Amino acid sequence: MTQTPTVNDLAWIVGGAQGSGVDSSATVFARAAAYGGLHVFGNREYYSNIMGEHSYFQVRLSGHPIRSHVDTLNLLATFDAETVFRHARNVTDDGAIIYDPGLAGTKLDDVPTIEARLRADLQTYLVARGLGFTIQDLLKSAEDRGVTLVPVPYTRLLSEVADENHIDQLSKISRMVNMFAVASSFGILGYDYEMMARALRDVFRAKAEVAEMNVRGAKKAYDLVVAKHLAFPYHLEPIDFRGERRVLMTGAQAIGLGKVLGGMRVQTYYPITPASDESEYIEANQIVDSRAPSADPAEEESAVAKEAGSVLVMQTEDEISAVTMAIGAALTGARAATCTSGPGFCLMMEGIGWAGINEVPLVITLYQRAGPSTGMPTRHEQGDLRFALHAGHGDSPRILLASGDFEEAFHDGAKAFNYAERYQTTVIHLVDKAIANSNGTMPTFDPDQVRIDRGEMITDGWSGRDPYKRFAFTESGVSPRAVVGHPGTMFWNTGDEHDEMGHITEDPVLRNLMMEKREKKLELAAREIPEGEKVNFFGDRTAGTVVVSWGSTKGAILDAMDALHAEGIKLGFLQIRLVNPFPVEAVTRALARAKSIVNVEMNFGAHMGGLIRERTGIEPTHQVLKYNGRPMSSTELAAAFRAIAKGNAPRKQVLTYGV
Amino acid sequence: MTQTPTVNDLAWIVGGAQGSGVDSSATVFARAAAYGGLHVFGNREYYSNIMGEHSYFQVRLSGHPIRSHVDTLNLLATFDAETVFRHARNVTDDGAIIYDPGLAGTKLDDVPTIEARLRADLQTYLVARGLGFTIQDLLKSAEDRGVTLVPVPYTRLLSEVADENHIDQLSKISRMVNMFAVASSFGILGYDYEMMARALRDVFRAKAEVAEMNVRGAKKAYDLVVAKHLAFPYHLEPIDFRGERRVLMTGAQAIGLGKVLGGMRVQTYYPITPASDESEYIEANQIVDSRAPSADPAEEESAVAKEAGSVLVMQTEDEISAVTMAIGAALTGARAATCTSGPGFCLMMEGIGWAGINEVPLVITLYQRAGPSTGMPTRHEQGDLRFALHAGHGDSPRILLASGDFEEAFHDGAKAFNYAERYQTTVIHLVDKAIANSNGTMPTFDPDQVRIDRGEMITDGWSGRDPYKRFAFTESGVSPRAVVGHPGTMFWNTGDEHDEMGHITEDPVLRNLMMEKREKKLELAAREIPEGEKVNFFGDRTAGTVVVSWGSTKGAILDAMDALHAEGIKLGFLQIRLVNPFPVEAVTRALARAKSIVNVEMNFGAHMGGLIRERTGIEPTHQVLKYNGRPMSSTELAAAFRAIAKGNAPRKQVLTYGV
Amino acid sequence: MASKQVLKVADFQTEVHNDWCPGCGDFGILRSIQMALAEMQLDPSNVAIVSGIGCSAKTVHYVKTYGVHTLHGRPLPFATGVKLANPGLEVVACGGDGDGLGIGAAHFVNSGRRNVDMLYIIFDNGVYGLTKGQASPTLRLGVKTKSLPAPNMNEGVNPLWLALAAGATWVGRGYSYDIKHLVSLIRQGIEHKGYAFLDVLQPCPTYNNINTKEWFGGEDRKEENEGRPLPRVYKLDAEYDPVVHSWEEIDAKIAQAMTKGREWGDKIPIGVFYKNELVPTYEKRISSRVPNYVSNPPAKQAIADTEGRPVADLTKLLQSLAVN
Amino acid sequence: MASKQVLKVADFQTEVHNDWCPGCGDFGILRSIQMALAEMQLDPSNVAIVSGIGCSAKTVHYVKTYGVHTLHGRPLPFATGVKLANPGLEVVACGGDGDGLGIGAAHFVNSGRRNVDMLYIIFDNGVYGLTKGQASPTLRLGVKTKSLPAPNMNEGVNPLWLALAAGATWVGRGYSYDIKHLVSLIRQGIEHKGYAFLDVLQPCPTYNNINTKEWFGGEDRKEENEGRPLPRVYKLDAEYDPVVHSWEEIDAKIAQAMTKGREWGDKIPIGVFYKNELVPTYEKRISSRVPNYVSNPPAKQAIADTEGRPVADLTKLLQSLAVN
Ligand SMILES: Cc1ncc(C[n+]2csc(CCOP(=O)(O)OP(=O)(O)O)c2C)c(N)n1
Ligand SMILES: Cc1ncc(C[n+]2csc(CCOP(=O)(O)OP(=O)(O)O)c2C)c(N)n1
Ligand code: SF4
Ligand code: SF4
Ligand SMILES: [Mg+2]
Ligand SMILES: [Mg+2]
Repeated sequence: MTQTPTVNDLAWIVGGAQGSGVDSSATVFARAAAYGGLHVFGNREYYSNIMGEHSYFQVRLSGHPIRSHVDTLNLLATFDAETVFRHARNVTDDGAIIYDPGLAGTKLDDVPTIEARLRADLQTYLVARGLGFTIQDLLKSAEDRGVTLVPVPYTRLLSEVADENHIDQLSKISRMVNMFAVASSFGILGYDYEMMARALRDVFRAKAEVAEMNVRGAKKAYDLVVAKHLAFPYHLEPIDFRGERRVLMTGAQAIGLGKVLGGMRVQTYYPITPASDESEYIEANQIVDSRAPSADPAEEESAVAKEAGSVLVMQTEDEISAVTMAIGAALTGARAATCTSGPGFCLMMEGIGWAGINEVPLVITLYQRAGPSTGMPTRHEQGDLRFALHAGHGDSPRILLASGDFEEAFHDGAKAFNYAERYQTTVIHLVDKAIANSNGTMPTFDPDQVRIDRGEMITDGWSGRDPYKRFAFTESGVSPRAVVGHPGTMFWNTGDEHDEMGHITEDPVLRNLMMEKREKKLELAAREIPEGEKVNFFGDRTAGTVVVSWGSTKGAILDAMDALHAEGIKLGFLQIRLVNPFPVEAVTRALARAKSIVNVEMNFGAHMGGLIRERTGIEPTHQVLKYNGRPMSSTELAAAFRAIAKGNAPRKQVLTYGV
Repeated sequence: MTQTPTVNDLAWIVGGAQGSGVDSSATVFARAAAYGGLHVFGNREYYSNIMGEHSYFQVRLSGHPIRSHVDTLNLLATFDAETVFRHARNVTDDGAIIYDPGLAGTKLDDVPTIEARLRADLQTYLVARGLGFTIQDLLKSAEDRGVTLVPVPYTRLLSEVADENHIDQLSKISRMVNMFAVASSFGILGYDYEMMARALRDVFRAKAEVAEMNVRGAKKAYDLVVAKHLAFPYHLEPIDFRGERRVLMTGAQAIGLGKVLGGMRVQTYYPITPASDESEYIEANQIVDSRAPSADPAEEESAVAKEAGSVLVMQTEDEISAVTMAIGAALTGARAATCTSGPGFCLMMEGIGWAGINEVPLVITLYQRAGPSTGMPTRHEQGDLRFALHAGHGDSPRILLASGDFEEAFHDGAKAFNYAERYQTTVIHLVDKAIANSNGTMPTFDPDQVRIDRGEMITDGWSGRDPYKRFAFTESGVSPRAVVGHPGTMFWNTGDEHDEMGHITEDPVLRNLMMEKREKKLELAAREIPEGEKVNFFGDRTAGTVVVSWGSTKGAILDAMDALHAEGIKLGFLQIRLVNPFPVEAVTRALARAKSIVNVEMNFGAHMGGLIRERTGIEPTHQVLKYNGRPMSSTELAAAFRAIAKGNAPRKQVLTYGV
Repeated sequence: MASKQVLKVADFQTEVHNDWCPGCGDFGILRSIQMALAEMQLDPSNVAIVSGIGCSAKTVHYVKTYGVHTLHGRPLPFATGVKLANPGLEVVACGGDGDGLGIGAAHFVNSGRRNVDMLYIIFDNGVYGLTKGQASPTLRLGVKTKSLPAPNMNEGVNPLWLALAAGATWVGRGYSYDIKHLVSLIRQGIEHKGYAFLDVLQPCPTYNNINTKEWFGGEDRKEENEGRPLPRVYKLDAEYDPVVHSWEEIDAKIAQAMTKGREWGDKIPIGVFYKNELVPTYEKRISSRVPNYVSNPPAKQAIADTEGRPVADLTKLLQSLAVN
Repeated sequence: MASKQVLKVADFQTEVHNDWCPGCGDFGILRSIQMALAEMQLDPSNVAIVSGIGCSAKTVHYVKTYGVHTLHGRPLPFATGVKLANPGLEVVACGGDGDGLGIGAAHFVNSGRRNVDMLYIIFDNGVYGLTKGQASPTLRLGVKTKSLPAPNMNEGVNPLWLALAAGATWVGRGYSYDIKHLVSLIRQGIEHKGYAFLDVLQPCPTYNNINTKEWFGGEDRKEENEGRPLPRVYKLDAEYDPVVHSWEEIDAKIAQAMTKGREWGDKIPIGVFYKNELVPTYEKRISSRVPNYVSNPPAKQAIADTEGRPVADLTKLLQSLAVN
């Protein structure tokens, strides 16, 4: 079978039991590829479990930037039986499966972590092909389709390593099978082993010895596979990218970096998946280097940069404490945030209302995950838009930002504080599990693009004759803000309606003025925020079909559009970034002329679709929704858009791909 | 000055410091009038304070049913200075003011509880009339307009009472001034004192001696005023209403009665204004009389009615506990509810999500009050519609009911449990401060109109061969429900996504089926619930102008419509009672042909207006909103509607009347 | 379960795949619960286990009784609702130390005040297991488990103390590797008339490498003990009488329990620290207002006749509001 | 306040109309706070009082310092946020007994674990004042105040015990009608290095007719005392040494405080029950991770230069993520 080789375009999956090192193997794989100039996008899936349930990482590599995962894979790297059972059917016919031949006899029923529904499904599949229920049977069905089988004798290799390193028990180094799987992958892909060695040394930075043992050990698997001389159609080739400084990171890291750069100095949190990754990353790096304030490093340093800064990261007793502690900190002038997911956000309602009525600059980074209730804690969803928009009883202002990719997430992380301080209000930064746990390569962030705007802030004492009024009525609705502890600007806060000093009032006239004052700030934000920060438009402005979406679906939509473009299907794509105040004009303009409006969301209720109709009167003609906990792939989206373009799509398409 | 007498149409206000007995005087006044067959509507206003701040009660009396308060009053009954300062200007020119002549010299500045804004406002008023700043001055300005001044020497009367009853200190009976004010009112209105005596005996049921002393004491004030032979144009005359059994009660009582009749046997709560009144009323009557199950009392009693029932009323440590404890109770088959206001509701988000995913019949009675945050805890608003609709992260089903008046509140109180059990879901019953704290006369409720529907419930053991599946997939989405403790129907609950048994799953296919199952129940509800329970339509079906609203604005709207009808202005009024599932068709039908659609709401954000547009695409042409914490009066609404009818109203009118 | 057949431990086991880490202390607690229920021959349909969120909270899915896996920190109010609506049920609440003493501490304190007749078990592992090993409220100041980037910043609370201060009327501590003893404690806790609190020392081998099975077992103290492990955990002996026999004794017995409960380090007592059945249960207190509460509790009341007409008779109430 | 002028009590008073009931015990506490601040000559701009919700929580509006009137049950986390972001401030948290021990009990417990250097005062009146007299968590079982329809169903908690169990390093109790003593307690609480908890017995004449000023003052015990009132409240004397002088003493001092703290009825002690400055404050603990935390705390850090460019330098972090 001769095939045209596919260079630098690969979907790879590594899987295994939770706690067995799947993550680090994917990181080594991704980094090694990235060192070679390849663009990387990784999507991580795992159960709400500490050890034993199945987790996997899809890593896509490409010669040009990619932003999403796909439904099929070309190379499946496994070292346990479950991974074979779960993923083998999705390997492309021209793909390959790396596996442990020792597991060939493992039966479906030997794997207790496979759900009854999936078990039945696999049985049906195997029965239809006249096969039994073992790994061997499933691999045979793959081989029949043309899939290359790559047995790697993990145990033998482990023994060799153990012998060479004088290790008495194989179990002590059993995690090395991960690296065998990665090395085998690179072997089959014809990729330079040196890149992997470098990645190993980087990932095991803290333990040089372990790194070296892995470098030597994995090489065995690499060599073994290379020696097979497989005619595998997928190849990886290094690309020269010296012109660009590039990083590989997760979304959670990108947001954390944005927040710290943006001046956040207090972050409170209560552990919750997938939000705590961010806090833990920040805590691990809580000492903040300070630069000379001048751009020219040769210039003398000013006092400002003399001292290192720091972020106080507080693990609290619950999310009520997290949000109220952050508000307390914000009252003193520190840029403060908290970071959570749905269940924790549920406990922040009163805090949000209090911050709203007291005009406190509070930032909440909300990592959406599959609800309702505990739902699927480690799975993806964008199901909290409406809840965040209407969070808390009564009417209080808030700004909602939604980031579509790592870079936006980084910049929004910083920008959220500018909005919060300029408009003295709560900013909810909507991100999600997919963005948090995915990783990818990107040009390194340019800190110089970030500016800090603290709004109207009193920093040099109070010389006014009248006493300072924290909630003074002004044209814009914004009152000059002093902070707790500032000399002479004493003020009061209360969750009750209050007068300009901050004391309780129930006066009906003052009440109206205060309600209107608070809301005016949002009107100001709507006027001031540039359209480019409210929405993005991609693709064809004149296209009859316009896709509209928000948040992390962006990558898959763009990749799908690229794919369809090649087929001659042209689409426009309106990405809504500022969810509140809602960009009525920009959205109306972008959608008014479209014949088909395709609302794409990772939730059941089509939240944004409803909001668009509520605010503009425009009703999307098509819904493309997904709510099974797995992010949308570009494959699925391309199919859905294609159907719409061809005119044979129902009004509502529910995407269901998921492993 | 000869005036045409106004018979049985009066707006009366009694005011005084919190804790000084304003409530009981209003109750005596209202009951006494009601005994005479007059229709009553009372609106209560008070500060978030225990003693000293101003509170007042407007009581309207009429020969035909009335449902709202008005902006002016005809008779002001005062016994302190503040009440005069606050209300004198609103007395109609043909009205009267009862006051303590001993307070005539009291200056505005002597009353510390009057807000700076109001003080300034009063000063301007008085200065413009060339007057000083005392009670005397303000009374003079009233007298100049034609208002009758009725000085009642409270202290002298008190002394007489003290003497006659051998009481050593006036302070021991100082509260009797309340009854002087009421008696004086009846004196001036020419109403039979016997009615008042009866009301006094009723209100002080528990203390016969106090009652009699009050009966005798108040008579003095009555006689004193009668002896003045004032030519007052307002008169009250008893009406024969023997044909109808009538009650006088507050909304909180009506709801409590509805819930108990509807079978509620557990109510949890944490104290909060204005919700706790209901719980306290139920607790005070927690033993539930049981009737013979047959309608014919002569028939033999069945076992069912042998034993008295009871409601377990639990004061919890917070609202998280309140909602979760109610859910726990509901799991065992008891009809269970909790009852709260905004801040407490904020703490129920996770509970709502959990009940949603576990399909627990949970009822929450949400007494809205002015937000955001602590806001104005004792003031009115309908500001939680959107929050309740989207409460909790992710998408979970819920039913939202909104009651427009006492009778609906009673029936909805019972019906909420039917919906909750039939659709196995959370029902949020939206009521508010205005409905809770207002009182009125109404035909007594007919318990026979209430039916209990427990939905599909397994009550007689499990004989199925397969194990019982709590979340079995069915056509309708409803799974037959067993309760914790039922023999042989063991099941599991979890906030996680689950399989049919209730065990955790992350399977993408099951997940979708479960999401769809839960939502199907709402679709079922939308189909099954009769249109008459979804919306009401009042007035002219062909009117060009249709008012749309929900909740307690109903009374004022209907009263305003009556007033405008007399002027030849005809309106239609669509009252939305089922907020979710939203009655798309009924609303569309009612609004589609209207030229003007007037959205009336007691909130800042026009919640229902937005929802209508989101769900039907129809945008209200006019907004009539109010958010100063005081319910809408029929006076204001009539003015707003009149302006719209005349074509000279802005798109948005904000009502601002408030004392 | 009308039949009188003898129930075995297996009758309290579900088929659900257990996904705790190998060696997790939770297994011992689960097993002990199942054994205690079997030993007591409780009708599985009449038992409800109510848990919070965490590794520990998954317990309910492995026990074949009614199982209610609730929200993080909320097992107590859920369980209270179940029990008070149907006081005929045996109710056991359980969850993690983070669940019960961090986010759920307000319910912990206020459940003591109520004294509802049920047992609450905390799986005390010093960490937030399911969120990957952050410090829990029982981890002591300065301790650095392998899951922490730096030593713990907060002081630990003593669950026994807190339970005593809150008013729990039965306070015990068990160890997840002493199953026989633990079964007995669970049984006693269930049988106690009132609110029983049981703290169970539960090693989490994955994240807590300080308070391990080996540490509790004193594997590191062989030198002191002629080469044999010198367990830190020891049982309260017969001399320790936890029972409050009269009202006068309360102060002394609480003080005794507090002092005993403070022991830690080389000597960690397990057993029953305090037991007081003089305090009326919440069920009793309700009965003083509603005499037939226990015989006709909320969950058991008929609320409608066969035609769906409400059974409640509002006549008297409406009468009191009538104006004619 | 750069000037060195002497501050008087009046300098800590606002013009806001006070709307507590006549005779409310809150007045004494308010006054004592103002007097303590004046006595200590604290710069009003450098003080923040943080309260929850309730009658008591209105206090902040009457004191002329920064005043933060927060949410029901949440003064502690708000105050912690204020203090830790700017450790140079003097922070006093306050609120009702319902606020702190009911809805807020989880923060009560976990604040003990942190030992942040601030004072928390509970206005302990046995009722939920502002919602009209329901039983609060300190009201004892079976007590029927005039505001209750029936005797209290829940047992009361002892705030001192709970504070000790939670880890508070300074625990005191005052009485709102002994202002001089209360001023001294407040001052000591503020000066204590660590988390100080002060329970103040506060009569609520409107709703609590049991624990009244007269009752605390022993007006009903004249017979026992030759016709003169025999106060129930008495001060701990010099013999009672609450201070933990060495680590070894901790157990004994806590036990002593617990025992003393249980006295109630005819003898109700007020004063300092426990004081331990050996436990490092949270600020110290942070400093062990962030050496310049106190000198350059979050609220004081410059985050941007004059052109608005961030001061933070991410170079090293980005370097560690770089792939070239
Ligand atoms: C409101 C809320 N916040 C956070 C979480 C995330 N969460 C899940 S388990 C857990 C900690 C569990 O620790 P613990 O209670 O000690 O139980 P363990 O896993 O150790 O048994 C947390 C914080 C949640 N589920 N809900
Ligand atoms: C979440 C929430 N629930 C309920 C309330 C209503 N509420 C206001 S004050 C109060 C009780 C106050 O009692 P306490 O804390 O003892 O203070 P006190 O009035 O006695 O000083 C309650 C329950 C609220 N504000 N917020
Ligand atoms: S993380 Fe710890 S507590 Fe959780 S299952 Fe694993 S060993 Fe047990
Ligand atoms: S209700 Fe009680 S606590 Fe509140 S102000 Fe009045 S007396 Fe004070
Ligand atoms: Mg734990
Ligand atoms: Mg109180």
